[in-house]
Amino acid sequence: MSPQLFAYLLEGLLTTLQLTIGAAALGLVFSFAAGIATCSPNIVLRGVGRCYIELFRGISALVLLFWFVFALPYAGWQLDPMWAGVLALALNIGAYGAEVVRGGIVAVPVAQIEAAIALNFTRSQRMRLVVLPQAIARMLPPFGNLLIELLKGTSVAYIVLIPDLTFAGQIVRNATGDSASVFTALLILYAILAVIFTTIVRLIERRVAKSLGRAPTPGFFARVKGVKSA
Amino acid sequence: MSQPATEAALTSRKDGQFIHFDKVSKRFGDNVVLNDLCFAMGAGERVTLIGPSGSGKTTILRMLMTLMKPDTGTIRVGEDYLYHEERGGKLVEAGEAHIRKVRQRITMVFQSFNLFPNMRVLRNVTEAPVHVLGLSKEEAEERALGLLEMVGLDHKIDAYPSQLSGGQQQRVAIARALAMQPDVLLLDEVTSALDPELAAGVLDVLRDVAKTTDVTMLCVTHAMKFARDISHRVLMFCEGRIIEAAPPEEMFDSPTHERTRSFLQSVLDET
Amino acid sequence: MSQPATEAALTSRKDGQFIHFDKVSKRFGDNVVLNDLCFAMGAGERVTLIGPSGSGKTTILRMLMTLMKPDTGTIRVGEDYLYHEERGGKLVEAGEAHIRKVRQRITMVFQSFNLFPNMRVLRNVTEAPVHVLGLSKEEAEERALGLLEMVGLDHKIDAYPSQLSGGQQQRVAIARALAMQPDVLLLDEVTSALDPELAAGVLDVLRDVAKTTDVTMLCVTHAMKFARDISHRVLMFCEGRIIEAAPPEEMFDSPTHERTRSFLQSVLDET
Amino acid sequence: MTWDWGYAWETLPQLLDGLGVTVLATLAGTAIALVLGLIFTVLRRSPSRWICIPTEIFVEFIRSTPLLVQLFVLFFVLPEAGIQLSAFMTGVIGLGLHYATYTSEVYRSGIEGVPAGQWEAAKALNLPTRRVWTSVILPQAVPPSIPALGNYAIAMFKETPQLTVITVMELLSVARQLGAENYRYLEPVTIIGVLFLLLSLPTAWLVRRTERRLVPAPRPV
Amino acid sequence: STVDLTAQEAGGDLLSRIRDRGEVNIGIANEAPYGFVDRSGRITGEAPELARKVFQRLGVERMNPRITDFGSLIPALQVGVFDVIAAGMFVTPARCKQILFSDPEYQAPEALMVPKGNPKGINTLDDIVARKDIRVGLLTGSANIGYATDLGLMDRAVIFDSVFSGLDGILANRADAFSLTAISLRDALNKRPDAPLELTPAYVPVIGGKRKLGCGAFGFRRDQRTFRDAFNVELNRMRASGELLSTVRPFGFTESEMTTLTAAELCSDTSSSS
Ligand SMILES: Nc1ncnc2c1ncn2[C@@H]1O[C@H](COP(=O)(O)OP(=O)(O)OP(=O)(O)O)[C@@H](O)[C@H]1O
Ligand SMILES: Nc1ncnc2c1ncn2[C@@H]1O[C@H](COP(=O)(O)OP(=O)(O)OP(=O)(O)O)[C@@H](O)[C@H]1O
Ligand SMILES: [Mg+2]
Ligand SMILES: [Mg+2]
Repeated sequence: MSPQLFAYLLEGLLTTLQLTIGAAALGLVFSFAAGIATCSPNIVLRGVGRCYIELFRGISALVLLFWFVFALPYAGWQLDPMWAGVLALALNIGAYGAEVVRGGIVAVPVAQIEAAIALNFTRSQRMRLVVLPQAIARMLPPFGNLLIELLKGTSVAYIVLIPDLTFAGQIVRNATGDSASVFTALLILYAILAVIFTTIVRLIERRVAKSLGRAPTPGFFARVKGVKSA
Repeated sequence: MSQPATEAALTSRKDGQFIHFDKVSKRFGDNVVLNDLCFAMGAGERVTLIGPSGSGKTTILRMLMTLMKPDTGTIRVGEDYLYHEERGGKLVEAGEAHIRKVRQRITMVFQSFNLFPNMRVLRNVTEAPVHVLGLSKEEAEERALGLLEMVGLDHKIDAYPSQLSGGQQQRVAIARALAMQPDVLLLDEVTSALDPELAAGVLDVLRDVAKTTDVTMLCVTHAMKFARDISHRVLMFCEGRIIEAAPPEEMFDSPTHERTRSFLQSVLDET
Repeated sequence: MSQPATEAALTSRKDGQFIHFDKVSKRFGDNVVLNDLCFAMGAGERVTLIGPSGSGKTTILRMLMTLMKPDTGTIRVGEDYLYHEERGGKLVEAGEAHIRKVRQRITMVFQSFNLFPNMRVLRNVTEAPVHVLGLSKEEAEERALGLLEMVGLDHKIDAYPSQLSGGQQQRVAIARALAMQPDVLLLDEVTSALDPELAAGVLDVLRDVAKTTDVTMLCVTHAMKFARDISHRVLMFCEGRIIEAAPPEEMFDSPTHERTRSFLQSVLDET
Repeated sequence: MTWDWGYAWETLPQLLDGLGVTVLATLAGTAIALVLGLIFTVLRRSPSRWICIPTEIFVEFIRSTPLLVQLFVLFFVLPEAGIQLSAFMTGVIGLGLHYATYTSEVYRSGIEGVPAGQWEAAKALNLPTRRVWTSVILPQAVPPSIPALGNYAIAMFKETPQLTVITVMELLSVARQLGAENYRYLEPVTIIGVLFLLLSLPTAWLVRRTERRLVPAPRPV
Repeated sequence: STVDLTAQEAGGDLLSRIRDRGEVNIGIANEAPYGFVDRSGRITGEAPELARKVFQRLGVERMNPRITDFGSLIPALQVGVFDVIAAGMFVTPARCKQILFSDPEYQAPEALMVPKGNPKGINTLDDIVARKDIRVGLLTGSANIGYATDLGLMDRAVIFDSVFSGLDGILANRADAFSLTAISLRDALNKRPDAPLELTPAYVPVIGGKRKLGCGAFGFRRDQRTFRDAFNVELNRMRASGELLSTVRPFGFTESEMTTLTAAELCSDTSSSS
């Protein structure tokens, strides 16, 4: 493969990374905002949170992207395609993330909240100081899964002129006609990216587990090595 | 005989009425747990609730701690109603701010400790004083260290709760509650999750608290010797009503009520 | 004095050695829980283990139940080693099939009952007899009904565990264990999750079992009166060793060891 | 680009055809993912290294690589190995396999959520391994997993457009085909957005209802 | 990569602003040999190369190509992501309602790609109509889909998402023949010379009595008539001088692909295609 073709793949890889990281960061904000809103006693906040979740889980990122880039300009809104890509992916993954946040919050034992009430914390202090720090430990593994899904989901961005890794792969495939090698390379590249992301999430999991004074759950290698006998 | 205990015994024998339950009722579905309950405690009084399982002891403590609302009736703490505000001479339901203000005088220690697992011991004790009482970090830590020393855990300030035994956790929980300098301390079977030797340590700490402070204590316990040592008054509950109320010596040595006798029998028997 | 109890007292006073621990050691990381433990029980003997928290009582029961493997040493039940097989005159590690066979003679009742929440009471009791002993459904149900009647719960056969009180759940758990007609019944603080009145009911059931069957019983309990009523022998544990062993009257009325005295004191004190 | 009702109306029947394919693929894929995921989970807990390590690696690999590429391999490479499945079957199997790696995680956490005491009680009764799984562990582990499983069904529903690379004309490929012919994308893409919503909303509602039934009482926060 | 909406609002003024900028944005669809990335990684193809020359004549030196999905070309042009579509896009009446076309740069007869030796002996779409057991491969978005619809072939059609998927599909026996323009097929086969496949001779399909001949052209926004007309002038000069053919010849185009049809004729659907 020529250096230029390789450069396409590399650029696609970077674009995919940019999209994934950008959408993950923004999606995290949406997740927490909507997830916490759905646990609020305020019916309006709850409603807004629920609507966001249901709407954006239901509409696929691809349709959102199309609207953002090809329909919004008619309403006088200019979105840079990259920014549109990040926003659409973030809105979509954020809706899934919000369910994770809600699940994490609900899983914190009621007893912890009661203890916080007994110490007269305000509602927001309860959330900030007691519930969230414990809930985050539970949110991390599903967040890790979402991150991998996001990584793979970025490949829809090609329809709005964002040349991501999959699209770069298609370019190389068209240029060389060599489908098998291109798809093998894509498999390997995505797997490497996924392993990197998973490792980072696992490291964070360990830190959080330590900050709760728990033994961290064994990682993949530990699980493979130390097969427990019943 | 199954008449309620006499009015006199139901009311505080110390100075006035600091906590006052007036016709408090609570039901869960069809299950009427408390029915028009009235009772009062004086400031600094220490009262023990005893009674069979499901008689509503925990419910009373949880209502005082505002973890659970009564269906009807009022609860007064000091001059304020806990769930009501007086507005234009009428009692109306209180807002969050009012409840928080009244609740500040009360705190509770739970059967299962409920320490915050995400904070080390010291922060468990300082967190509320800093964020609720507005103490500086230094003041709060000084106060916490004093209390942790009192409960014999000043060497564990950097441990996480999961690294402590149950008895140690419960002692931290007591220190955490005391750090709020509450007027009222609620204790719900604080030793029943512990084995006897560890329980002994916790009960010793609470004896100290009773002796050295004048905090108002309302506790549910099956540790009869402890109840005898620290309480001014023991209330026997049965089916959501107080069927007997007396100082501990009277209650344990010459219970008047048949149900009380059989209850005390079974508790004392099995050890 | 901190010498181990005498050989004689450590061994069964009934017919021969039915359960035999030989130099059993167990450690968790750096924490040596049991160190070269030896002790034996006769068939039909009822032994109570007492001792402070963390002394290794539960560990012994769990090893007998094969929930946890000893690091070194052997355990014999009847003629068979629990974790070893004799092959060609040599002791080798036993396979799953052998362990299952020996384990069949033993069963355990847990502190937290561990009923199967997805099965009704009757099926909780019949499941193992049908699938392990190979009884027909009718035989198993007949047996279960007899046992549930004995524990006073024949009217609850269609309830789910979550619909029962703790005391009722524990009684079902006892019936479930007895339905396997085990030779050995292990009981680990079976009443300490219950409040005193409910505990009383469970202990009464166990007294009945002790009186009417000749099952070998090994129990850990803090209910001293119960221990006195049913045990042939009481073993006092401390730091993974048996420091005193005697019949209950001797042990409770005139303990020879200082540590035993202080332990019994604290247990009896706090009620 | 302005909205053209006539065109929208004209494309609807074809889009509904595509919707049928999408729904069918999702249902069949879900069925496969549910069963296969459970099998993966049990294999991953096997005491034998020779079973659990390869399963673990296989699951991790499938989970970390894009469905698109997997579909491609299944569609173009399997026939060379002499296995000729229809495009639709290939798609369903690809979807099912891919999502089985997710459902396997869900089952795993469900199983880990069964208290250790249940395993111990089963052992104390000497129940045989198969029986422990079928009558004690799985009945307790599966119901709490249902909400999460439902979410994956919804997610799978939105992944079906990827089947287009293996010539399955599902909803989105129909829309894109219509768009390419007439060069109007706004209407078909918007219609499928609405169709997706119409399908995913009731599914999500159903999932939440199940969750509410399974998770006890509301709580203060 | 911001979207230039003002370009759209400013009507016929676009060409002069492109001249000021000295740079034109063109959209290509990554389809060989019309517009694609070659083995060395360079963006090339008959349309971009032709566009380069035309724009040089118009005084625009630099060209900024943007590769995108074929389906996104028109929407992206309409919102101003680029100024011209240079993808050899077929002129069809439906597309003419959306955008303006230049006069076509080529015409494209059809062919079929079949396994080597053509075991089923098929040469045109009409053969496939006659043989009910043949599965025909089509490229998504191509004019062929319209032909197949008219011929009632859709229930035996296998729709591929790219030319190479079609090629791989024939190899994997997913379809018996792959119908597309001879140019595209020839190009794909050149890149996979070892594949056991061959092409049938090129032909012009006749459907409902009409010759269907696809013609590729450049696309402009509907309000850019001045721009389009200026482009047409230079393009037709190159056609007349033979420079057009010499520019596209390296991409496999021959005299038989040269055409004198105009956009106006094609848009009114007198001579060709769906
Ligand atoms: N959240 C609840 N929902 C429904 N019923 C409840 C709830 N909390 C308590 N109850 C019921 O109220 C009754 C009184 O409960 P409570 O916990 O006050 O008893 P208790 O005296 O503390 O008993 P114990 O000694 O077992 O702790 C019981 O019958 C119990 O089942
Ligand atoms: N799974 C384990 N991992 C690590 N340490 C353990 C484990 N199980 C038990 N231990 C340790 O082994 C020691 C003995 O525990 P064991 O449960 O046998 O004590 P016990 O006598 O039953 O105490 P208690 O009266 O509190 O139940 C304790 O120090 C305990 O911390
Ligand atoms: Mg209670
Ligand atoms: Mg124990």
